[in-house]
Amino acid sequence: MDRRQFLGTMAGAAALGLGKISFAQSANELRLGFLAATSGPAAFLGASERLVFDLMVEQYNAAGGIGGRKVVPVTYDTEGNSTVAAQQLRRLIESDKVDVVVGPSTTGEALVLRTIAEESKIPLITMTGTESIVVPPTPYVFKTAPTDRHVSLHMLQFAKEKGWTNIGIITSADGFGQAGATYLKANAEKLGMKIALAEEFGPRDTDMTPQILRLRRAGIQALMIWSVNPGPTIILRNAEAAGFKTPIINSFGVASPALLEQAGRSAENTYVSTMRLLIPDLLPASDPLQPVVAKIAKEYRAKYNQPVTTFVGNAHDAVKLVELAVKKISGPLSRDGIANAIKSGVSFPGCNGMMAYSATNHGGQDDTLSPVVMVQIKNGKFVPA
Amino acid sequence: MKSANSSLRRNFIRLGLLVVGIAVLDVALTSQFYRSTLTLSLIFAIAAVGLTLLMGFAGQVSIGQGAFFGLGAYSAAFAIQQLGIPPLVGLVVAAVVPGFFGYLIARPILRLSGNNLALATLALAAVFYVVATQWSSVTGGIDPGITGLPALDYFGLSHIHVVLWLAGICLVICTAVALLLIDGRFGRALMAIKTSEVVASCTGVDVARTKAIAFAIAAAYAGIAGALFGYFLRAFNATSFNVGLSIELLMMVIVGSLSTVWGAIFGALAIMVLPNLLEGFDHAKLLVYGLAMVAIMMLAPNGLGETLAKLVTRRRVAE
Amino acid sequence: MTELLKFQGLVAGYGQITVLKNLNLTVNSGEIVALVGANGAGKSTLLNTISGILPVRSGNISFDKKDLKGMRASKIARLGLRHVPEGRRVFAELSVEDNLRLGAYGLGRSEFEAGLDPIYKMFPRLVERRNQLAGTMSGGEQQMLAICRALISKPRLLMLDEPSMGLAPLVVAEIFRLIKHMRNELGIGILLVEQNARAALRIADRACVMSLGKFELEGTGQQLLRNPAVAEAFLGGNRPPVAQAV
Amino acid sequence: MDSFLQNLISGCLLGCIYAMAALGFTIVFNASRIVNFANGEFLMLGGVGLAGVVVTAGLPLWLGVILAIACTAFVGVLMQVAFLNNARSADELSLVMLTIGTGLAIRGAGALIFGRSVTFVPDFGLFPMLLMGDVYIVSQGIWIALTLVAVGIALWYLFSRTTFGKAMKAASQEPRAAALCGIEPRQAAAAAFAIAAGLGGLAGALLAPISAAFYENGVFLGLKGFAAAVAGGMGNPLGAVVGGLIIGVVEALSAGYVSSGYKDGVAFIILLLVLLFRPQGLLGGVSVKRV
Repeated sequence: MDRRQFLGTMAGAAALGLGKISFAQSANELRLGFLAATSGPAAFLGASERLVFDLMVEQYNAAGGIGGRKVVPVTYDTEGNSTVAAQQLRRLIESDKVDVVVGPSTTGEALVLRTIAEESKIPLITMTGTESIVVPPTPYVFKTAPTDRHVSLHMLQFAKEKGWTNIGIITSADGFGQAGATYLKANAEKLGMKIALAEEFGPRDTDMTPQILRLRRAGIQALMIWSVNPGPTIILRNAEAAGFKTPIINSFGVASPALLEQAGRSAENTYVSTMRLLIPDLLPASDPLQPVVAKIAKEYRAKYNQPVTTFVGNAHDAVKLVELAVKKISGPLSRDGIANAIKSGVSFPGCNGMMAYSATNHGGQDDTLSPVVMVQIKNGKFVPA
Repeated sequence: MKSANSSLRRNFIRLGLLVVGIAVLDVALTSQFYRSTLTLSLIFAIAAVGLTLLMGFAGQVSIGQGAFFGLGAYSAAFAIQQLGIPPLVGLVVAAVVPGFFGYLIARPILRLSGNNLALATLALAAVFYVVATQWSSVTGGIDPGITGLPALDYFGLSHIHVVLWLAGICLVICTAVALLLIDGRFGRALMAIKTSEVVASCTGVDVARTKAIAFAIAAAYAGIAGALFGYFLRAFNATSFNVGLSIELLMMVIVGSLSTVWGAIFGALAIMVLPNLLEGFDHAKLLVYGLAMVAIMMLAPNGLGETLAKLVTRRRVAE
Repeated sequence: MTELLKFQGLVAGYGQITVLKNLNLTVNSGEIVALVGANGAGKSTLLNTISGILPVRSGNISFDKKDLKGMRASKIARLGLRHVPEGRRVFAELSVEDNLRLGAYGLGRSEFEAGLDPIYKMFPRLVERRNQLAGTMSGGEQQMLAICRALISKPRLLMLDEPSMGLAPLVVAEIFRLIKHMRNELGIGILLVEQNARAALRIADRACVMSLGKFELEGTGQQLLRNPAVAEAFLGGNRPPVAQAV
Repeated sequence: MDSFLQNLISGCLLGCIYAMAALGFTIVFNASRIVNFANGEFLMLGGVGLAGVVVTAGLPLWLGVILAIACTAFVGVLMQVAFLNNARSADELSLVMLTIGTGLAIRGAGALIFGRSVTFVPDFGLFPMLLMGDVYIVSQGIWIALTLVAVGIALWYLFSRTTFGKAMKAASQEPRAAALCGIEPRQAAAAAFAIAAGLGGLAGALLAPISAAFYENGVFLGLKGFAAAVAGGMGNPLGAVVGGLIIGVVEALSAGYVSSGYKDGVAFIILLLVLLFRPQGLLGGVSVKRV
């Protein structure tokens, strides 16, 4: 009976493998895969990225597709788990036969997916900030988000201009926070600044008062927070309660209108280093990215009736990159074709900076324009700092 | 004794069928996605077989196998990247290190039983996770974790084929060892302990030592599985080894069947395939997955594998 | 004397094993019916089936004209049919008085207090120990407590499973005195399962000998005491008197 | 010294929450001998439920708290009546897996109904923030501490002064004998689940203003509550409170003086040490063995 059970199982598994629906590949369509964590701890990234992805696909198809090619989206949830992400990427490549994949949005997943993308030779446009994904560049992997290096440098330079050179940092004990801590420390050294105290906290901690008290004793001139919510909000509240008066600079991890709502009064006068999408209406007309940012923010709000998050830009720029690459191809689409089109040079103003992809630059940002801006919270609103 | 031998023979025939099954599937599966699902199933099955030995035969619960799984993954990666040891030898390292730690920990921890043992092993998994996220000089923490493990493209075969076969071979060897152990003196000692530790010690079984060895074997199996997991993905980080992994391994064993090693293999396959079947539920996936677990535990408390097997037998008898 | 418990064609068991095979019996108020038989004859199974712990497979069973089939144990207990299980099963981590309080569970506070007095009068030792944890008492005291726990609810029928097991002879005598008292003074019907067959048959009005799930012999206690087959099987019939004395 | 005091206070507040989670474990364990792995999800449900009612639906806070407690209590009873009661096997392990599965389902349902975002709920207010030099206690902290005291007294009263509370204890010690006394063990277990879940809902609601409500919070709160319950002595309500406070304080102190990164491991190291050297828990007496 065990044998029966066993053979039955095997037959079932085989049926799963053989019985899959085979898609009729049409020359006139772009099969566009999308992977992001729409559940799990990274859902705060994936959820809004998924929304803007859906929005843009809808727009393309309403306008007759990209270069006459209908866009067929295939999306999966990675749960923020790199094993699941790996499985879903293989499924996109093999079962869904997509031409190009946008995603994922966390570094841990991206590092795993990079090896699979290279093995399977499929262009993968990640929405993560870790530079090591594209440095050194590998043939099929690209990214759109500002790097942790960009953002940490921006935060530190801002502090330096203000004359704050003795810095304290507090980061979460998760992937995002750990990467931030590494870059803040490295860049502070380059800028000749001093990290007097580096604190950590668990991503689900409820009280960071002990850390705040130690930071206060350390006599720092500015505190930098590198984490995603709820941690930073709790820190702001704890800091306010403990009478912590030192200036606080948050990273782009909290760059969302929700911060104003949740941290309330305790966020007053603090700074946030953010992509431009946080303040689409306050950007000066002279900012070369203003039109792009204002447009997508308007459309997103109109469709979903909710404020736009900065992470929307990561997905927007990734889809935009796909659009421009595909438009460069006149003949039939191929995975190699798309990757080569990107590498042969694609430039456009994105939400995250002047994007300029080339054979050597798979990260997009062109260093002439900072992908991030500094905002301050005044009277419960974000204003340019 | 004769019946024991014939059951051993039957089990080895099944083992042969397992090899044939893997070979057939390797050819039949045209999609890398299904092939990788199969590979992961085989990998997790190794850990599950070890856990069955510990739980089903020695009667000792563990919700901490994820720790040994992770320990195996890290020690293999360390051996390859820092010591320059070839991956195949790395597998041995991945068995020995967790096995050794398992043996050390087993002595004090296995004095506990029932709920307390379950909780102590759970605590072990939780502590391991914290260490894995924090000791970044060795583990790389959560970001970036371990990256850049070599592609195993031996004999002109692609990485995914090689890992599939490596996992298959390891599973067959580990299962064979488990079957031989169960069939021999050691297995009888385990079952005596499961029935009654007092009686076992009266019949001359060194209870503490036997339990510790069973724990060490389960840890070594989990370690091998962890190493293969790392080889397969070529990059991994601490989040893969959270408490959820330990619970998932436990589920595999219980969903399969506690009373045979075949149940563990079935359970690993079921738990790996189930989430893929639920893809259509989108946001309700977690809810449906939880309810499926509840239904299995309510209707088939001895394991889905065992219950299905019984249904088949009953129908065959009825025929 | 009114008819309390009655079952006909009773069949029950565990899982796929049928233990009780077609049993018929009636127990009236104010009488003691003893069940004797070897280990594994199904005596405890019968009590468990009557009190609702085990389900009835087939047959009729009623208490005070109410159908018990499919009724939950807790509900049967509240009808006034109490079962003192084998091994006493007092609530070890509760005090003596709390054990008695739970015996009167579902009754009003005043009824509990009214029931407490006669019991404390009967067993002054329980008064001394009212705040002691039940688990710390001696076996005999626990048995008394277990019986009192049932008695306080003023049951009409009491089922006792091996009340004398493991107890010293003096304590056993006290328990048998209590059983007689309950019949004679309180008019309670008693279904008694005992290994100590001789003592049980002596006080029983009627008795059944149970073997392999069936009633082999039925009669008055005295009839069975004199029956040579019973003596042979359960009373150590032909053994020398010395052995009997021990 | 001030910072030591502040760490101590922060640890105590955290400990109060752990204690409430631990009490849930203990109550269920006392009534049914089940280690309920879904207990943490009750806290999660209380938090996201309150957030849903107050922030999303805009109902008043007091009503939100009552609804959060009532809903989680209902979920708890449902879990007992629909799942645990009907399990075919009373085997410890399969019941544990059953509670794990239920926990996953509750988490999934929570995400489905209340969404996947992190939501802060306004403070309960009423109390001012206490400031003594550099040491302070936030207003929500006073709520949490007072609630734990009130809950503690209520539970003590229930289990040692009321017949129903004693019946619940009896039903877990000797389910059959309890049934033979007219106590319905299933009712006792359902009541225990209602109390434990309601308590979890309350704790989750109290926590929502300071740590935000999120559908994945249950796992971590459950594990910490677990550690507290076992460290204090499984089945002993006072032990649950003491265990919770100890773990909270040690965590806060180790975050303050050692490393905040390793802090999460502390609870489990305490748990391991207690299990190895005092398996009955810190306050667990030697249990009365049946003769």
